[in-house]
Amino acid sequence: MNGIHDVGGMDGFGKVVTGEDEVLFHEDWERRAFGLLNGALGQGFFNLDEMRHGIERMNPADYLTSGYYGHWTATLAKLLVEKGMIDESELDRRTQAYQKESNKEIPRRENPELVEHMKQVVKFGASTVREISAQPKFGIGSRVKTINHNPSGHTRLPRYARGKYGIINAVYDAHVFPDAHAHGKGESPEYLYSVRLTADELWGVNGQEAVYIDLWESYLIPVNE
Amino acid sequence: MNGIHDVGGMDGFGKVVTGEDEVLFHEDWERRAFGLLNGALGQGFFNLDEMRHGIERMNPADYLTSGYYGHWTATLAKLLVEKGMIDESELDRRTQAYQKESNKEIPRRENPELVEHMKQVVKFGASTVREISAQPKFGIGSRVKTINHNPSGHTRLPRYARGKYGIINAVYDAHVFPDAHAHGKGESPEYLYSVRLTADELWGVNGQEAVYIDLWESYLIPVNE
Amino acid sequence: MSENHNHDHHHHGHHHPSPESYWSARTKAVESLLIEKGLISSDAIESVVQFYEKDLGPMHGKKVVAKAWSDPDFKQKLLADSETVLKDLGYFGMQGEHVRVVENTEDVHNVVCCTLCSCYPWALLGLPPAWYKEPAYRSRIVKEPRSVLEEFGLVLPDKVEIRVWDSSAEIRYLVIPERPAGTEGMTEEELAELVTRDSMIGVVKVQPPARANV
Amino acid sequence: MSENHNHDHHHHGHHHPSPESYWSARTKAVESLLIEKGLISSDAIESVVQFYEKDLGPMHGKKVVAKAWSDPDFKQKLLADSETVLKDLGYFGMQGEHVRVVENTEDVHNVVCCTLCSCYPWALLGLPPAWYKEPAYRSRIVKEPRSVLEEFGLVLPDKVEIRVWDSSAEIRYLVIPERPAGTEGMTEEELAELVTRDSMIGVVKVQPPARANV
Repeated sequence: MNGIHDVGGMDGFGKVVTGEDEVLFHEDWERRAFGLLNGALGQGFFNLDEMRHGIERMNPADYLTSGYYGHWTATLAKLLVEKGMIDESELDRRTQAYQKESNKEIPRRENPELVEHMKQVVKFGASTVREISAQPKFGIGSRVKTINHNPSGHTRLPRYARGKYGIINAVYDAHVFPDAHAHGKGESPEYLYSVRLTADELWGVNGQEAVYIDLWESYLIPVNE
Repeated sequence: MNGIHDVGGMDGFGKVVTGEDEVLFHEDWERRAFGLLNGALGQGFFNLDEMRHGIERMNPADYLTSGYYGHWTATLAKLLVEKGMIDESELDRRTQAYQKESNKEIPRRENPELVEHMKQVVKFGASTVREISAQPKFGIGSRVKTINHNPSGHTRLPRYARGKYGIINAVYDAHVFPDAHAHGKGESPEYLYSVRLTADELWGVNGQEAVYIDLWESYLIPVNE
Repeated sequence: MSENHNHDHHHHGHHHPSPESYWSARTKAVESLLIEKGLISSDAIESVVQFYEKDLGPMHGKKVVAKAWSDPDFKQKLLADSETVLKDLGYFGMQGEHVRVVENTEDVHNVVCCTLCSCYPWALLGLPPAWYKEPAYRSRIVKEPRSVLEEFGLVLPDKVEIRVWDSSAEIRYLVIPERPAGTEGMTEEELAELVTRDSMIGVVKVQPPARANV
Repeated sequence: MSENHNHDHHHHGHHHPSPESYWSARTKAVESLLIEKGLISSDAIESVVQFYEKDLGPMHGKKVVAKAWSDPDFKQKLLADSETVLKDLGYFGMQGEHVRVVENTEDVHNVVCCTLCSCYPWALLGLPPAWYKEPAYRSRIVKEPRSVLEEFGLVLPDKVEIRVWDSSAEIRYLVIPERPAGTEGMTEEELAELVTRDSMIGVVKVQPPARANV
């Protein structure tokens, strides 16, 4: 979807602000949001592509004002409701209760097995590489054009990189295809490529700059020279 | 600029909500903002292109949360400060004072001559058509490609319509060129065209839909068939 | 970045700021400073507002549509040179300096928007409705016009071409909707009463008259 | 649309929500419900957090860079097949399953971003800094990388090609910065101390060692 998350090439967000305090979490709830989301992902309540798409579907004003971990809580809540794991009205009531009573305690529960499981998740991650029988359609140096698609669902082809001519920089393995995987349509693995798009092609400016972006095979059209 | 204002083709803003109360102004300050901005435009404190660019330069989160007349007040304040007509710190202090004391009175001043002037402004408007000696470069039916430019300043070529092939639907008069006029670079009038861009070209979908958009000559490149 | 202070934003479905919001206070602050500096007058502000709230009266657009429905010659001239014809009728003014009229038919449906801001033919239709100015309409109407029109209750056959007019310059667009069945013999005044604002933006059709006599 | 209630947004320069914000309460609400339903445990949440806050330790990326600077054979293998080489060293894990290493030279400068979200090589660099996740960096680095790098204090000659790696898939990128002058004869451990996180994202160069002996 052409959501607010797809900010590549936008103007108006001001200068990059650095030199702030570099703590990982500014508030304790951010710390909990980080742990919760990883716990949900690590137990397979939903996958990473669904998680990203949940963020993309936030109201744009909320997206811009809730901060990074606000996004995490938003998608976590949305997906748990959509999967039927928690009830939306119960969640809303509970949210209001915590807003009214900020010292209200969160119940505790221990589960050493889950701790162990999460340690493995963090240690080994989850590869998205899959073996497929097909051969890659493009080789290094191939000229390609990116498709101009505008799906209402999840995609990892950002708006700024659509309908552009580029060159294959690297042929990677076949990876799980997010456009399918975010929508319960299976993994549909496809070859992934690093594609070089010049600043001239992207922005109409001359300059010694290029973007290298990772694109799945079905985002690419062969170009006959 | 590729600002938050350039929403054409974005997803995520939800359904169009109609059937609300249809009053022109929901709050009295919106009424005042409307009168103030028109009074400033009508007296030539700044022009309409500067006004639009002032809105575009709002912080994106502010843009999405301040409402239509919030945009008007934002650009009015920004431009008056930039033109040196009011002092920013004085304005900030005054804003805080009205936030603290909502019943604080606004001073009154009458000026029947200005009332009369504004009546003329509203009645006759301000044409942007200018006579130029050049002939239009394109005729009805000409095939054109829109340029892919990404200026940091004001432009009326939205992102969704860049780098696209289209057909000239109508040749209008020469109009003041916003990309110059918003930046104190004079009126630089150019021929204006209605350009037909099909849904297939814009969004990669088949369908009996097309956008007709008004574009200045320098946004267009001739296409030899 | 002067707006970027710690002020509260209450955002609801429509982002109508609440009474003593930052933007209300900011507007008052600008007004008070301009008044003090002699750069604006209270009565000038009020007269502009009053014009659009009270004096503009019924939409001129309705009369234009009714006349076009009643008089084929007029319609032809109106479509060929909208601006001159409307000026001759006295229908012009701020945000109506340059107007193009387009006609809905069985085969072609026109709908008007402004994706970059909210340009609208004030001189013919008054100030725009809230939805016209919101991102939802502006973002979607150019990309998925058929779905948006369906949300307005207008389901068009697939073969009907939809033309979306994005008012990106100073031309303002007015749609002549299709004349509904059952209006034969009606006067221009009666016809004008049927024409709605939304039908002249192009998001709905004009409904046939209620058949009180049936 | 469940977030779209009347809650206050306080937005500051960096949109860090204030203590008892809607999002804080919402997070607590989710946690409490998941705990009650037995779907998560408090200690599991804490152990994940602790890993990134405390256990991950000094950045593995530094050691990789120092080794690449010290050992040309290693560097060659690392650039040719980053993933295998890093796995052999034990540097992998969540958000580090697939890694490609790219090298800065006199002629080519690499810089990493993720425009669509904030993908980042956690396993090599830990969690990303705040600026990496904010729209300002994500929006601008692909369009005006030279200006963005100048804001980080890095002014590159026009002839230097800038390559911006937009992490749009599950490959994570690590930059080997240029080895600074004056580091001849330093050990891998000493070199690793010079390497900064930002230099491995590619927004700055590694500075030469302070010349304490001069």
